[in-house]
Amino acid sequence: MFNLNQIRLDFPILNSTRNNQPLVYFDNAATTQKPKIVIDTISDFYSNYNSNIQRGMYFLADRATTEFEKSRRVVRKFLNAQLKEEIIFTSGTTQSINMVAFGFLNTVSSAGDEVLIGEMEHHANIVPWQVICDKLKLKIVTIKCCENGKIDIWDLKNKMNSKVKLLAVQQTSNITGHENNIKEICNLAQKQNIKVFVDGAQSVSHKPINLQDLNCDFFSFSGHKCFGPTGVGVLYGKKELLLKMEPFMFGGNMIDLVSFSKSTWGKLPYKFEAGTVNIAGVIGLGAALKYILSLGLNNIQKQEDLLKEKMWEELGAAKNVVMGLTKKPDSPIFSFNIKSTHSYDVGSLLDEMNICVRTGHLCAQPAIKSLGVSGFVRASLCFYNTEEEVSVFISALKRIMKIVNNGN
Amino acid sequence: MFNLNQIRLDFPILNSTRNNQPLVYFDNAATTQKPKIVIDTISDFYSNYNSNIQRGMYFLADRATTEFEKSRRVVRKFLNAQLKEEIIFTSGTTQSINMVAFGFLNTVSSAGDEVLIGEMEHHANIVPWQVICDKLKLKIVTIKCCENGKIDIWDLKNKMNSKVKLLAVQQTSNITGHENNIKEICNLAQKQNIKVFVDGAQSVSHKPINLQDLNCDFFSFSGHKCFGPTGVGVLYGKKELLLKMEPFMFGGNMIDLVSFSKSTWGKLPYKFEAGTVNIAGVIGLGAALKYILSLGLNNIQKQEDLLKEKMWEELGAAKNVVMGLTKKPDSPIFSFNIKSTHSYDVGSLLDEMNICVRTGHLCAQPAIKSLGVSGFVRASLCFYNTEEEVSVFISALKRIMKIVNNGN
Amino acid sequence: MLIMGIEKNISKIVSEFSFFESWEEKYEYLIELGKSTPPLNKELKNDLNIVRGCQAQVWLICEIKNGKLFLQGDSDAIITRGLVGLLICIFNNCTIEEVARSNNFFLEKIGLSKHLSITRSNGINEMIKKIRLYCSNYE
Amino acid sequence: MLIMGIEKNISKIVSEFSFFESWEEKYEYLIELGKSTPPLNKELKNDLNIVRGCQAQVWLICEIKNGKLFLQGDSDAIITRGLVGLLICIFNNCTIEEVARSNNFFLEKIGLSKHLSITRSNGINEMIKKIRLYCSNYE
Ligand SMILES: Cc1ncc(COP(=O)(O)O)c(C=O)c1O
Ligand SMILES: Cc1ncc(COP(=O)(O)O)c(C=O)c1O
Repeated sequence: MFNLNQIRLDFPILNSTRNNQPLVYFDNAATTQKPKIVIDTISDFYSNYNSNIQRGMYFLADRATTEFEKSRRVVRKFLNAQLKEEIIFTSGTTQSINMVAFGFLNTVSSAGDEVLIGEMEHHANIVPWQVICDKLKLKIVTIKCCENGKIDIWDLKNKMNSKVKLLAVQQTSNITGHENNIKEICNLAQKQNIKVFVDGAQSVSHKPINLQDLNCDFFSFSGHKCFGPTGVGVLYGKKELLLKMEPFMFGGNMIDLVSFSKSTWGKLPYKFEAGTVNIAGVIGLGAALKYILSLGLNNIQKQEDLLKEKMWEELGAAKNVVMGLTKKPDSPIFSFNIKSTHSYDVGSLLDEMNICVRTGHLCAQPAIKSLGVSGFVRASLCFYNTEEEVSVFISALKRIMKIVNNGN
Repeated sequence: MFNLNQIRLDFPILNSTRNNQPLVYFDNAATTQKPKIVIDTISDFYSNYNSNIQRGMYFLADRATTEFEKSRRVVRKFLNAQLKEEIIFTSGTTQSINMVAFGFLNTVSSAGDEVLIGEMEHHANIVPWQVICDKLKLKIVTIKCCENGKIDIWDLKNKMNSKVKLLAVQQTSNITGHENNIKEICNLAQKQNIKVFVDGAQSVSHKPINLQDLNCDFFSFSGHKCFGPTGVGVLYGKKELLLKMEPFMFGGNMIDLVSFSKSTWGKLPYKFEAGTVNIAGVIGLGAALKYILSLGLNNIQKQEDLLKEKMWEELGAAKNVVMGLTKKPDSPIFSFNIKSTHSYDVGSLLDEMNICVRTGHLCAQPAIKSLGVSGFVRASLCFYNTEEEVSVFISALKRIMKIVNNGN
Repeated sequence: MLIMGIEKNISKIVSEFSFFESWEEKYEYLIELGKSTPPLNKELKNDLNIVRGCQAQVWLICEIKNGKLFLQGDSDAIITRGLVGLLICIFNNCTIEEVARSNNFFLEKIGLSKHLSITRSNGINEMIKKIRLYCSNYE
Repeated sequence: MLIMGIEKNISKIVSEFSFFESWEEKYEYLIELGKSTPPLNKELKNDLNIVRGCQAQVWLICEIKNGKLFLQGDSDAIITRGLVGLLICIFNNCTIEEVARSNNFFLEKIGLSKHLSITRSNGINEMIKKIRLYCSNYE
């Protein structure tokens, strides 16, 4: 059973108020709040078994290493990846993408080749590819998105050819909440021997992921966007590709032998985990994913569907609200504007009512441009939000319209 | 006043026991333990003002951003750097070094040039330079260390010439605890227009750092080695060099404008902080440094000197102990072996007595080799260790010698 | 000590703000101020006049006449436009010395610092910095 | 069910360990075992026979004669050498089927798993893996 009131008690911050107004946190696409179990897991690590991992001979190091590697198993299970060593801990989605861009792309491409990128991607899934394509003299080709915000499969098919070596695409958009059909896309790409990198930053908190079913080549997400700590993320890659991929960082732990004449890299996944990684973060991420699994992603989806329906209906019915897209999103992420009002103004005034949303270009300037606006107000919900909060939010928007137009 | 008993209460883990034996934590060079204030600061962030930073318009984002940027000020002050924007948050020393190797070296060198590296460096301060030098066709020249474990200034002088563009050197050795005279080294290097990168991973927890006085070009350290969280570190660079340096990672936050035809980078320091960084880690690091400052680094040094003298004397007096170096270290780090006993055996048996040390190659294979052994037992102490623990440690070593030789 | 123009301007604004009992009233006043601030000509909304570090676009033009500052500005967000109007009320017609030596305390006094100091998203600090820098270059 | 050689060997070791009351005694026994294990010839201590993932160097040689496993091994650390000796006691002269189907429970039974399961530093898991892999390739 999904007891929302009970669940909200798991998140200390959700019960806070400011100026006697309860917090309405609708910025979950930027970062989610953390359940107590995650916070306590981190404190427990630092208080009871903090130590560096993998090289220590002593009890604390053994316990820390064991918990760290348990997290790897949890992530494998959470994503249904095939092998534990296909799970690499990174500092976040951004690092994961940079690792593939700078360590893998050159192993499958040569000057003149092409990389496909969706036109609605987050900056993190654009800029690294731009920089490396510039260096390797590859061409970036953008894939159009349909009016529902998803990759236009026809455009994708048209642009796939033997020069294309990689496609970088998000599973769920941080602007529109729409979900690409990754399985279909991978299927098409594989037929032409195109590798697919999937940016899962916005999907992991909303729906079950089954990598063996999706069959993508790379997948990444950030801990902080799925109820886990900041400074930790995951890169998944198919083993045979990770074996080819060059490390992104060099240093301790990732090496096998070091001498001034030559150094050799260690085994998977350690080859990609140079230096002391975010041990507390990794262990905390394990706790976060276990928490999600304990709630059940199906239950989460059910609750989010309720919120989504209500938001969609009431936002759509509100006068002067202009939605970013005219189709209902797959995940409860809503980008919109209030007519002739800057998103900055809306955000500032919502803040006065203790309502948190994101405003502006949402780290996706090309996407915003392609939608013909200069910015958005984005309300991104998740399972711990309530229908009552949606009502509060809609009333707040109406109040803002009054304030802004009062002087007219 | 430095009340050791009181201070030990600040560190929850120091009061733990296993099999009725108190914990003796002598692996501080690998990672230090955390005071309660650091653990609580992290919990407080997640429980009360967790949010993403720098782009949010709302109260929580403002508070998180403010605390995050306060940490930058604390770091600036802690290092006595000149400018706030010279302080870049990274995931740790390893990343900091990789950033300079891959983003800066190419701006001051061309094929045929040379990079100088001390022969006793940690892998993190060797391998990144190796990889980039290989790419840029630069030559790595190693600087000998004296029998006191420090850079041999004569050898350094001999090897400095107009082809040399950069010198990478540690302040304090993680093996011998010896400290290089960074000020003198920088002075020599600057005369020949050689940039100096200083690996401060082992020095920041032991002594005051004054970057404006040392006058090095780059400096880095890890949070987890100075009582702060894992997954966070610092890169300092002189502003004019950071302006030239290329970003290491690309994505959100670090950009100014993004379009598919061209993207431009943001201002310092944000240009080097791509994506969502370890917000909790940075705020926790601020708390750790403030804690150190509140104890006073001079007081810390005094207490560590006591421990150092006792260890040096008693280890030296113990039969069958072979020290890594014959000179007393600057910081309380001791690498040694027990005659005809493998470091692995010593570490295993110490663990049975709840004593934590590191054994093996200590992430510095070339250094170990240069000292003519295959590995070491390393006991690295810090201010919260006690003279009693030193006695316990020495007795434990004697017990081990008995166990190992009993069968003879 | 002489009461300078800038202090007079500030105390006038402070007293106006002191009448407001709710945040709505403050914002309504700011928005009013924004609406009554004369817009900039399109060609003046250029990269030279833009103030960086604001989520909304802000343009600000400083001029010195007879040792005194004259400000014009605009923004595409109405609250920011109100802030521009506020700065005009405070700084316009003040001597460059006064401006260069002014501080940001007035934001606190009118109870706006809390609402408006949002790091990096809101450009009011950047605007004031630009104004002060401009004046100190003339000092 | 037939009691197999491997189980007999394990219960013999388990009963020996059950006499020890302190960790010192266990280690003294292991060290004893290490010292009595015949050393490998220098030329056999090569990269082919090395077991990866141990902090101490470990070499292990598996041979099959008449469907039965024969083990030799060595290490530069005496405790690890004792572990090699232990594995020889347990696996030597056992059929490849037995070995391939064996598990690691015996470590727990002799109270060593706690002391010896240190991740990645200690190669006992790697050693057993190597032995089992070798045998299953022959099955
Ligand atoms: C779709 C998408 N990709 C990538 C990212 C970057 O994630 P991070 O900042 O955690 O590296 C984000 C988050 O902002 C995102 O929404
Ligand atoms: C001298 C020295 N440099 C660099 C490092 C690497 O630090 P980190 O693993 O935190 O990146 C260490 C720590 O092991 C060290 O001792």
